[in-house]
Amino acid sequence: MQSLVSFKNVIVVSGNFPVLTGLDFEAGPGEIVLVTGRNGAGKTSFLRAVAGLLRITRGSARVLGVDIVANPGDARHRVGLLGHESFLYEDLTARENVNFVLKATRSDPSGADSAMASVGLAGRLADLRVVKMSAGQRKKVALAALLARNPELWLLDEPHASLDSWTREVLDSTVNAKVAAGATVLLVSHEAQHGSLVPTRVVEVGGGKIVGDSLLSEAIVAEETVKPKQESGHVA
Amino acid sequence: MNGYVEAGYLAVLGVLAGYSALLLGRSRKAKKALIPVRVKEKKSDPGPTE
Amino acid sequence: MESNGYRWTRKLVGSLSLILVAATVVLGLWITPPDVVQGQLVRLIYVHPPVAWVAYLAYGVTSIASVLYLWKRTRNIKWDLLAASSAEVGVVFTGLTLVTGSIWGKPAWGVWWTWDARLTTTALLFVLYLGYLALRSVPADSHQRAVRSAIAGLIAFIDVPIVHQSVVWWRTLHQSATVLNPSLSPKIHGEMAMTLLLGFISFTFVYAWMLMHRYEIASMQQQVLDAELEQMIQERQREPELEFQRVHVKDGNDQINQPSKV
Amino acid sequence: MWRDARLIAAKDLKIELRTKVTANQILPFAFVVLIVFAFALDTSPGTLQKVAPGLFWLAVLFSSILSVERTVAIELDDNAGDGLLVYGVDHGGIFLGKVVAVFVQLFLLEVLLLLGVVVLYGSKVGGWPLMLASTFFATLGLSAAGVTYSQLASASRAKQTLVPLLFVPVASPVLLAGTKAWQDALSGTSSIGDPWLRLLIVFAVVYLALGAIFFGSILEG
Repeated sequence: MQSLVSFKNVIVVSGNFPVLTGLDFEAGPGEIVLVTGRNGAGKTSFLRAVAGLLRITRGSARVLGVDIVANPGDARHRVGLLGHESFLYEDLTARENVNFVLKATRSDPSGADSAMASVGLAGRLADLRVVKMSAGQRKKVALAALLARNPELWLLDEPHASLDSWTREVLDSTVNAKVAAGATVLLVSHEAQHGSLVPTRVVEVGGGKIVGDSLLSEAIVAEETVKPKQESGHVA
Repeated sequence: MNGYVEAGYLAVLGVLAGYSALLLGRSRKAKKALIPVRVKEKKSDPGPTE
Repeated sequence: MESNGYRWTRKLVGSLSLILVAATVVLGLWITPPDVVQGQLVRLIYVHPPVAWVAYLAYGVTSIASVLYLWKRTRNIKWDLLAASSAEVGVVFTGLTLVTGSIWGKPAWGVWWTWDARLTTTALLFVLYLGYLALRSVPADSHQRAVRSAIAGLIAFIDVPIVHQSVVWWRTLHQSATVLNPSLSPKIHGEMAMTLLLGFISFTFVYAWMLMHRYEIASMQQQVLDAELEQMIQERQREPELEFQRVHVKDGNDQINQPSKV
Repeated sequence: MWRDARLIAAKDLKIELRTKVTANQILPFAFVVLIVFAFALDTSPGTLQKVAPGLFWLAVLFSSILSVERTVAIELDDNAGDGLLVYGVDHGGIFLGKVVAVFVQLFLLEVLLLLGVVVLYGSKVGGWPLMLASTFFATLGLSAAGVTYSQLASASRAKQTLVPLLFVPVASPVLLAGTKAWQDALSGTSSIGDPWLRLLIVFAVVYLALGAIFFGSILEG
C-alpha cells in the first residue's frame, strides 16, 4: 500500500518539551484514522507535525511523498488542518479571509462562493468581520477555506466542536466524498459519535507515541477493555 | 604617575579578574549540575570512589 | 564534556595569559619611558587599543560561528554555543574599551566623553551586542534560539561598517575640526612598540582563555539540558503505563497527565 | 515571490484601513513626540528650526518601532502566521509584502508629520529632490530592518521591550543620515548627489537583501 503519511520513530521537541517521543505511524489513501488519547497525550502535536508546523527533531517523516524533515514546507500546501486555531485575520470579513487563502494557495478563486454557501456563510454573514463572529462561525469560515482549497490530506482536530449539527453533516459528507476519491483523513475526536464520518481505523496516542492501533472492528473491542496496548497491536 | 593611568590599568585588570572569577564560579556550578548526568551515563562503570 | 586535551590547553593558555599580562603591566607602567607629548598618559596605549582589538576579534568569531550554524552543512549546536560565548566576552571587552577610552579622554580632551567616531561606534557596538545577549537570554526552543540569535549576530556585525561610516561622516563632513580631538596615537618606537605588541598578544591570550572557559560552561550546560530532555522523553514514553496503573489503583481519576518539567 | 508580496501587502493595508491603528494611534503618538520635544528644548524659533530635521526623524524612528511591532502582531492573532506557512506563501514574499505595507504607512505618516514640523516649528521646506529621495530610502531602510528585527523578537515573550533594544542601534545610521540629508536639502548645500543619500540607499539595499535572505529561517526556526 502506498503511504501518504509515514512517521518512523519521530521525536518532536517543542519549547524544550518532548511532545512526541518516538512516534511510528503509517496511513494510506482512503483511510479515515481516528486518533484518540487523553489530554496532553500528543494528539494535536501529532497533527501539527504532519501538517509541517512542528519541526521534527529526530526520526524520519514523509507526508504525501515529501520528506518533511528536510523540506518541511514542501507538503504543507497540500495538507489541510482544521484545528483549535483557524488562521483567520480577525479584521477581515469571512469572504476576504476565504479569498485570501485561495489566492495564497493559488487555488481556483471561483470556488469561494460555493464553499461558503455550502457551510451556510451567505449574505450578510459572508461580509461580517471575523472578530464579531462566534467560535462556531469562525470554524465555518476556516472550513469554507479548507473546502475550497481541496487538500489531499485532511487533518481534523476536534472538527465537530462548536459546529451545529447541520454544518457537521456538511463537513462529514464532504470529507467522505474526498475520501472516496482517495484523500486521507486523520481525525482527533473525544466524542463517541463522529456523525457520518466513519473511521476505518483507530490509533491511540499516549505519552507522545502510538500505543494502540487497530482496525475498526477490533477497536470497538479495544475500547471496551480499558487496558492500553503497550508496544503491541502495532499495524505498521 | 597621574592617576588616570593607574585608574585605566586598575579598570582593565579589575574587570578582567572579576569576569574570570565569575567564569570560574559558573564553571563550578555547571560541573556540579553535570555530576548526576555523568553518573547516569556511566552506570556500568564502577563510578566515583566516594 | 570537553576532552582532557581541551582542558589542558585551556590551563596552558590561562597560565600564559597571566604571565603575559603581568609582563605587559610591568613594562607598560614602569619600564617604558613617558611620551614627549602625552607624558605618563601614553602608558594607556598598552591596554586601550589591545582591549579594543579583542572586542572586534570576539565579534568576528561570533559572526563566523553564526554563519557556520546557519549554513546547513556545518550546522551544529556547538557553533551556537561558541557564538554566544564569544559575544559575552566581547561585551566585557567592549565595556573595557569604553572605560579606558573615557579615562584616557578626560586628561587628553578635558572631557570624559567626546563624540569621536571610534568612541561612538564602540558605544553603539556595545548596545548592539547587549541586544544580542538579551535576545539569547529569553527562554526559547534551543534550535529556534540558535537560528534567531545567529541571524541577529550576523546582522549586527554587518551593521558595524555602516554605523562606523555614518559616524565618521557625521564628525568630519559637517563640523570643522573645532572639536578637541588630538589623536590618541603618539609616535611610538623601540621598547614602546614592543610593549604595545606584547599588549596585543597578552590580551588576545586572555580572550582565548575566557572564550575556552565560557564555551566549556556553555557546553556543560547544554549537556545537562540534553540529559534532561532525554529523561523527559523517557518519562513521557512511560506515561501510558503509569496511566494504566493509576486507572487500576484508583478508578475515575481523570486529571491531565503532564509530566513535571525537571 | 512578487505575487505573494503584493498579496501580503494588500492584506496588511486592508487590515490597517479597517483597524486604523496607524492612523488613530501611531500618528497621534508621532505628533505628541513633536510637541514634547518642543517642551524639552527651547521654543525660540531659531532653536527648533535648527533641530527640526533631527526631531522629525526621531519621531519617525519611534513610530516605526510601533509600526513594525504591529505588522508582526497581525500574524500572531489566531496563529495566522502559521496559516501563511501552511498555504505555502513564499518567505521572501511575506517579508517584502510586510516591508511594503509598513513603508506605505510610514511614508504617509511622514507627509503628515512634515506638515506638523512646518506648522509647529516654523520650518521652511525646500530642496525637494534630495528631500524626497532621502525620505524614500530612509523609510525603506527603516521598514526592512524593522520588519526583520520585529520578526526576530516575535517568538519571545519580552518582544515589546526587545524590539527597541535590537532595532534602535541598528537604525541609528538612518536617523543620522536622514537628518543630515534633510539639513543639506533645507540649506540647499547639496542635492541628489549627497553622500548621506548614498548611505541611506546602501542601508536600504543591505537590509532588504538581509531580510529577504533570512526571513524564511526566522519564520521556520
